[in-house]
Amino acid sequence: MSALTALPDFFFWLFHEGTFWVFGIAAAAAAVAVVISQNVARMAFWLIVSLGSTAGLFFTLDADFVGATQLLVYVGGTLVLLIFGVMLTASGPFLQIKTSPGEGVLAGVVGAMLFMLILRSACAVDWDIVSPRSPKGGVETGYNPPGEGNSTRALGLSFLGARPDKDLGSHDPRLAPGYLLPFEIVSVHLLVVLIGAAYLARTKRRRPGLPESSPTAIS
Amino acid sequence: MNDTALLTLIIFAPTIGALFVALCNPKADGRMRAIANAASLVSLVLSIGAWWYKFDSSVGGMQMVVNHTWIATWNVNYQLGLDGISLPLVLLTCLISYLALLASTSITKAVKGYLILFLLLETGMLGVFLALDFFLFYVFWEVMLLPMYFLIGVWGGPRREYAAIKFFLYTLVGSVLMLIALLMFYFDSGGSSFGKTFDIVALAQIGQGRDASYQFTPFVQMTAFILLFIGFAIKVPVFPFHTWLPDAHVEAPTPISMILAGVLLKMGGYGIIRIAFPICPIGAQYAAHALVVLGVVSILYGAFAAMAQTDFKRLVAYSSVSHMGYVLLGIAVWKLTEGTGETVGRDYWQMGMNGAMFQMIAHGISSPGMFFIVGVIYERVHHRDLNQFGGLMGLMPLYSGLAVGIFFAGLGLPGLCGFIGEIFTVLSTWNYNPLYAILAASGVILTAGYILWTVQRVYLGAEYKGPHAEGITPITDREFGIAAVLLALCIVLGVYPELLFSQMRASVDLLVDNLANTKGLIKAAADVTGL
Amino acid sequence: MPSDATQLGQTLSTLLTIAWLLPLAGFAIEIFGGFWGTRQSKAAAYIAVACIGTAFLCSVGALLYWGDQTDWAALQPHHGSGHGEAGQAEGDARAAAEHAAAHPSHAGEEVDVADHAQPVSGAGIPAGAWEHNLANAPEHAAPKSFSGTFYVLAGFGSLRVAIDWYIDSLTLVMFTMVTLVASLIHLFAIGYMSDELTDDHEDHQVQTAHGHLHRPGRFSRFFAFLSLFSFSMLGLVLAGNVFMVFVFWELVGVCSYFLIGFYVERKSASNAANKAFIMNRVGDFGFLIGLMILWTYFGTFQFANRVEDGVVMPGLFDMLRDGDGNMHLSDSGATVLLDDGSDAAAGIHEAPTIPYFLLVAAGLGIFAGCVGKSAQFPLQTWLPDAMEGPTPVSALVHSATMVAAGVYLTGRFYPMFTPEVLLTIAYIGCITLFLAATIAVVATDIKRVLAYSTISQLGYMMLGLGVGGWGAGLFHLITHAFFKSLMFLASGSVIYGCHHVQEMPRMGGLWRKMPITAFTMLVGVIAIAGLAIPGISIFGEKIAFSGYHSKDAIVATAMTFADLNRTHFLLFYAPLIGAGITSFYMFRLWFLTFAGKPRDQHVYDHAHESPRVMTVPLIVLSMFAAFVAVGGEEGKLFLLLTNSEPAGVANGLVASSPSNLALPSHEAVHARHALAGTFALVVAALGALVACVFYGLRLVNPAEVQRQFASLHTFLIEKWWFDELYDMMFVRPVHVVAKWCSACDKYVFDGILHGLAKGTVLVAHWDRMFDEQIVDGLVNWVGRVTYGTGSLLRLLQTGRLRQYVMFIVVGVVGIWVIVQIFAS
Amino acid sequence: MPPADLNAYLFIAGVLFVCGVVCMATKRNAVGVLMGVELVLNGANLNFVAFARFTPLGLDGQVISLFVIVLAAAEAAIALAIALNFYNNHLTIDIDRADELKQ
Repeated sequence: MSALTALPDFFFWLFHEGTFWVFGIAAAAAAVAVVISQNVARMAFWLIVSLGSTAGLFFTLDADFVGATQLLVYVGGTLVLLIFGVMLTASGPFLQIKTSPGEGVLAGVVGAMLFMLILRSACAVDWDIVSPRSPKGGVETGYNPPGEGNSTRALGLSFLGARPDKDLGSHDPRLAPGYLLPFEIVSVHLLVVLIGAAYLARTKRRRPGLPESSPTAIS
Repeated sequence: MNDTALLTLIIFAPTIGALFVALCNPKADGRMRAIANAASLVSLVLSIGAWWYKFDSSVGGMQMVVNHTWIATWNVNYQLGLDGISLPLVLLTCLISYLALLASTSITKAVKGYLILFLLLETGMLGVFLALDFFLFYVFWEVMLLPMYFLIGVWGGPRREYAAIKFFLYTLVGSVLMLIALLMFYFDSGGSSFGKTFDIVALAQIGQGRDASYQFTPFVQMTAFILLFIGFAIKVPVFPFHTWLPDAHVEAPTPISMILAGVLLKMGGYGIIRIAFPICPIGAQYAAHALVVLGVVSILYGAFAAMAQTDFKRLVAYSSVSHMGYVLLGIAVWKLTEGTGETVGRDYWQMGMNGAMFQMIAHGISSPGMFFIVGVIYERVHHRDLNQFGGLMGLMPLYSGLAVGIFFAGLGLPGLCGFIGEIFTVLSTWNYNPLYAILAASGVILTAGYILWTVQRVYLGAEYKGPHAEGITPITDREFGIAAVLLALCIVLGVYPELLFSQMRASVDLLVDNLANTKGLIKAAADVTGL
Repeated sequence: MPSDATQLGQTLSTLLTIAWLLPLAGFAIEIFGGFWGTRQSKAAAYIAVACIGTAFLCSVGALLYWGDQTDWAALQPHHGSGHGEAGQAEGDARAAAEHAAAHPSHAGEEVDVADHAQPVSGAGIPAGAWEHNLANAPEHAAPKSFSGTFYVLAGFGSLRVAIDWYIDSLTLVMFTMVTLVASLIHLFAIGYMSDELTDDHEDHQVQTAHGHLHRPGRFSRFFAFLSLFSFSMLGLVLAGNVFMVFVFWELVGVCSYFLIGFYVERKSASNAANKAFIMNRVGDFGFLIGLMILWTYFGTFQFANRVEDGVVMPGLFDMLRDGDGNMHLSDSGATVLLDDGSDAAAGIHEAPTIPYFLLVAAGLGIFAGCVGKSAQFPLQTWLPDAMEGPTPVSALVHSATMVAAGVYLTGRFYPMFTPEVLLTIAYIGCITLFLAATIAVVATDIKRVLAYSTISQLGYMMLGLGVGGWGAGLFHLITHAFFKSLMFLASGSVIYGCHHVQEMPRMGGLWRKMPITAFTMLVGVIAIAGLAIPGISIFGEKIAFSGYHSKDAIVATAMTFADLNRTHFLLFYAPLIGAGITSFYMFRLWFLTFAGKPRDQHVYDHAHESPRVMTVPLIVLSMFAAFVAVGGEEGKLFLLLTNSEPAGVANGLVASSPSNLALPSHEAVHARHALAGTFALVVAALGALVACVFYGLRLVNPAEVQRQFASLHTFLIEKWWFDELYDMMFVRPVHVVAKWCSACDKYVFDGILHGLAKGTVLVAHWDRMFDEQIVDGLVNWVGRVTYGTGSLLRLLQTGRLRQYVMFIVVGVVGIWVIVQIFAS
Repeated sequence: MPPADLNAYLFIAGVLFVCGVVCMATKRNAVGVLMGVELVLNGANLNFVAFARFTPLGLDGQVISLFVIVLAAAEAAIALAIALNFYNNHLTIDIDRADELKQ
């Protein structure tokens, strides 16, 4: 293969690898910053950076829908919620509650050990043997057609219970499972959680006429 | 009356009596005693009847054999029978039981329980002597054990629990050994023409090689013999298994001592003659020397130990050890030539065996007499310390006369029964081994020593030295009757022993012949020293 | 004729059986006399006397009948006189000629006596010519002995033990003697025991808390025991086998026990009774060993032959010895061949044999019994103590009859004794007679002197038998029975007259108070001393009392024996010296008691002659003591006795292997007789003279002599220390061993047992501990650990969220590390 | 520079995860802890998506990550509500003070 014909591949590689490293380092560094920061507000900021970078990583992994959801729900929803929480509770001294340096060191050591453990576990596996899939381009045939950002429809179908990505081209008479029911459960769950959150978060007002506790009720 | 009913009734009449006693009001003392006496008397009368009308003394083998299936699966039969060996013992058992029951008037504590246990005990003893099935024998053997335990343990003296437990454990050890041997025989007899059997007669045939298809191997015979012998030796009791006896006797109430000395000890000797020797002749042949030695040691040891006692009852108990040594001695003087295994001097062995049987009966009469004599005085003065008696001859002349008579029977005075048994066994021993004969004969001096010394301390002398002198009253008619019957028997058997010998001679001779003709006697009782 | 013999035997046995059983019947009645009659009743005595008197009549009847039927052949020395009959006068040429004629016929074989009638089958040797071959004997001659069976005790195969009878002239003489002496003593006892005829007898010798002992009299009991004794003694004499001898041997022993211990309240009496019985048992132990040997090798106990189903079963004597009294040794000499009656030559079976040394052992064993019964050395110590019994008992049992039974048995069993045994017997007798005589010299109790004299005289008899004088020994037995019972009764009379004072130093001069007693006693003393008047003894009867004749015979035999066996010279000198001592102490006794001045006035004043019921027996006995042996060895008594002499005794024995001992023949003895008689007489006279010097004339003060030989005196007074020796050697060791045995039981066997029990309990405790500590402990531990862990873990439950996170992480890391460690 | 293969993503995810854990362990502020949780969830999400991309897990990984995102949102809402209530009751946001369950 000549250098010219290999050139687009090179750029593709450069783009792909480049974005990965940019987002990856950003996510990691921001996460470290979250840990290091003492101020809750700054922590929230660095968290946004980290989560956003992760969303970028999702994109590099051809999971554009997930990446989008990450941006929308996490960065757009959850973090806003957190910042609200920070704002509601950050009354002066609570903005910065210092932990003792010993705890920090201990946590660091333990964290390092855990990291070593994770790294060791991940590297111990030869993923090429465990998963006979080429590093790029997904599966060979039928299962997950190559192409970027094409998972939306498949996901949508899977939430409706159909799994063309699995069933098409398969000679297995049994159909692969869909995610209709989990999807519904998650939806309802979300609803309940939100209602619950609203209920919990509201200010308690005690009714004046009622006694603190009824002796008879206790016994 | 057919044999089944007769023998069964002899055995179980006391049990029936016990049932009736059980139905009585516990306060109806007299009635319960009457029932018990009657039941015991029934056995006595029936056994005498069986002897008088049915028993043929010229027949050596089993008579009046009763055989009914009991546990078919294991080939256990309700098998009873009499021969010249068991008949005298059955008669003795009935008689001594009856007399002991008569002597039980002194028992006032929990009479009902006492009588019931007593009658059950009698059933057990009679069953042992009548059973021809080893399993049945074993069952009766155990049946006898438990009432005895309670009779000693509840109605005994101050150390009754100790004595009862000692007795029980000793006997139980013996039973266990016997049980092992029993099972050995049972499973080993599978190859015989009888199949697996508990039949004592059949087992004897197998042991003696008279069964066509199978004979117990020497190993089996020797092992089983040792087990059986220890089991029975405990009962006899043979030195060194004798230490339960003094304690049991001392603590047991008088009637129970009578039973113990008169009948229970005989079961050991009977077992050796009826089971150990006939079924394991080869084992017996190997062990004969040891048995003779044990017999001699028992004689001397018992006599020496008796001499050192200060407790009247304990002395009599040790005298039993000494006297029963003659039984073992007489049984075991089986001399064989080295090499050929031929029995030497079969007549002498016959004499020894007959003498041993006679000695059992003689001791069964004199020894209960002695215990009764002790009991009579114990009831009056409540102690048994030999050094605190004296002068009874003047205070209770009739009693003392009877006592001296019975003690002299124990001493082996000619004209009284003890003499015949002792002298015949001793006479037959020289043929086996002169040394042991001399040692055994030297027992006569020791026996004379301790009996005379006792008589002197208790009956002679100027005055009574102990406590409760006010309690000394002449003996009652009942006591006189019991002692007189025993003394009369002592005299009759002493003067005319043929009366007894004629009944058992055929059976004993048959046994001796069978043993002497046993197949496979290879080793002589060779280590007879000297001559 | 056989039928005559049968009838004779049956008649004799019937008479003697009646004589034998009557006292038993008397006993059966009398024993309950105390319950049936009153204490004052003499009925028991009359019954007893009637019984024994009738027995005496029966015995005399039997003797006379026997003599009549045999034409008194036994008493005619000239009729068929064997050289064994020492009845000839000195220098009787005819006898010598007959001896020469008779001698060649000795070599007869043993004769089957089966054709003698059943049940009477004697040894079958005709009277008067008994040493001759039976085949040559006149057919109608009565057999020498008769035997039969009363009943069988037991039989085992070919073995048989029975109650037999055996009658020969010895039996008859013994029967007559025993019943006569017993009758007289029974009579005497009526008087002597009369103080028992009360409800309240006071025994002065027994002190109780309330003064002297008071008890009911025991008159009838005494006579009951006397009767029982008579029965036993007669049974012993009548016995037809050695087993039966043993039976009655023991029975007389127990009667002796009861009679010695008659005063049961006296400690000394019961001790003496025990001692007598136990010492006798020691002898009987030997007897038993002898029995065992005989039983094992001979297979029979019978003296005489027995015919069963036409087959002769030889008795002991015929098995061992042939008709001439010879044993047949095997070639090596180590075993003796026995004749069991079957034809061994036919090869059916081998004749039985017995090792020679066992025959010796058997003889020694049987003799051991005799030693015990006859109070010979070393078992002599019981007899003096036996004097604790009433004096009639001492007279009857402990001098005249029972103690003589040992001698009787030795005589009866004579054929079974080998020369070695006889030598032993002789030496035992020799030692005994000397030992007892020395003690008698210093004894002061009148009865004890007599007791020691009895022992000494028994020693003489044994010696006589042992040196081969069968007739001499038994002769002395009979004469001694009379004069010794006489002396005992006389001493009893003295004791009775002096109110139970027995110590001679308190007596003296009593002859004035009790002349009959003194006179009769003097007869006895002269008899036992063996005094005679030598001058008038040349032709016919000597002027001598019975003791002279019998002792003379013994000394003569001993002298001849010592001549034949030079090494055993002591067997002659000892009896010779003993005769002097005997004479000395007997006269000492008489002088101390009856002569001189009264030494205790109180005793003397109250002394009185005994009633007639006691003096009459004394007079009768003194007659017998004086004249029973008239004629000496030509006299009727001796001839009667020697009629039963075992074959071969008369010939003596030439020294040969294995024993190398010679026994004197009657002829040799006869040759020495005059010399020996002179010696004995001189010595006895010397003894009497010395006694007279010391005690009669009081020329020498015996107390000074006593002081001079103080240590010797003490030694004799203490009876040679035998009691102490035995106490130390036997009694105490036995008690020590007894204690050991008892302790062994208590500590060793029970110790082991208790150890086992404790071990079991210990194991049980361990088990319990295991259960409680280990099993329960484990459960509890788990619980506790769980709880403890919980408590510990509760400390982790800090409630701090951040720490929980740390724990999770550390936990994950920890698990991973562990997994890695174990996975690798 | 090594190629961006699965291990690279796992490495990043590991960093996020560990940072989240350390964050939870060190922050006394309840909201800070909540942020640590979010980081942890995020690291896990990244793993899922990476596996979806590089292994036969396929679309399932993405679906799970979607669920995680949604649940994380719900969780955050609840957690904030709790934090606020805690704050209301204790007038502090220091979770070290929230130890009533200890006994």
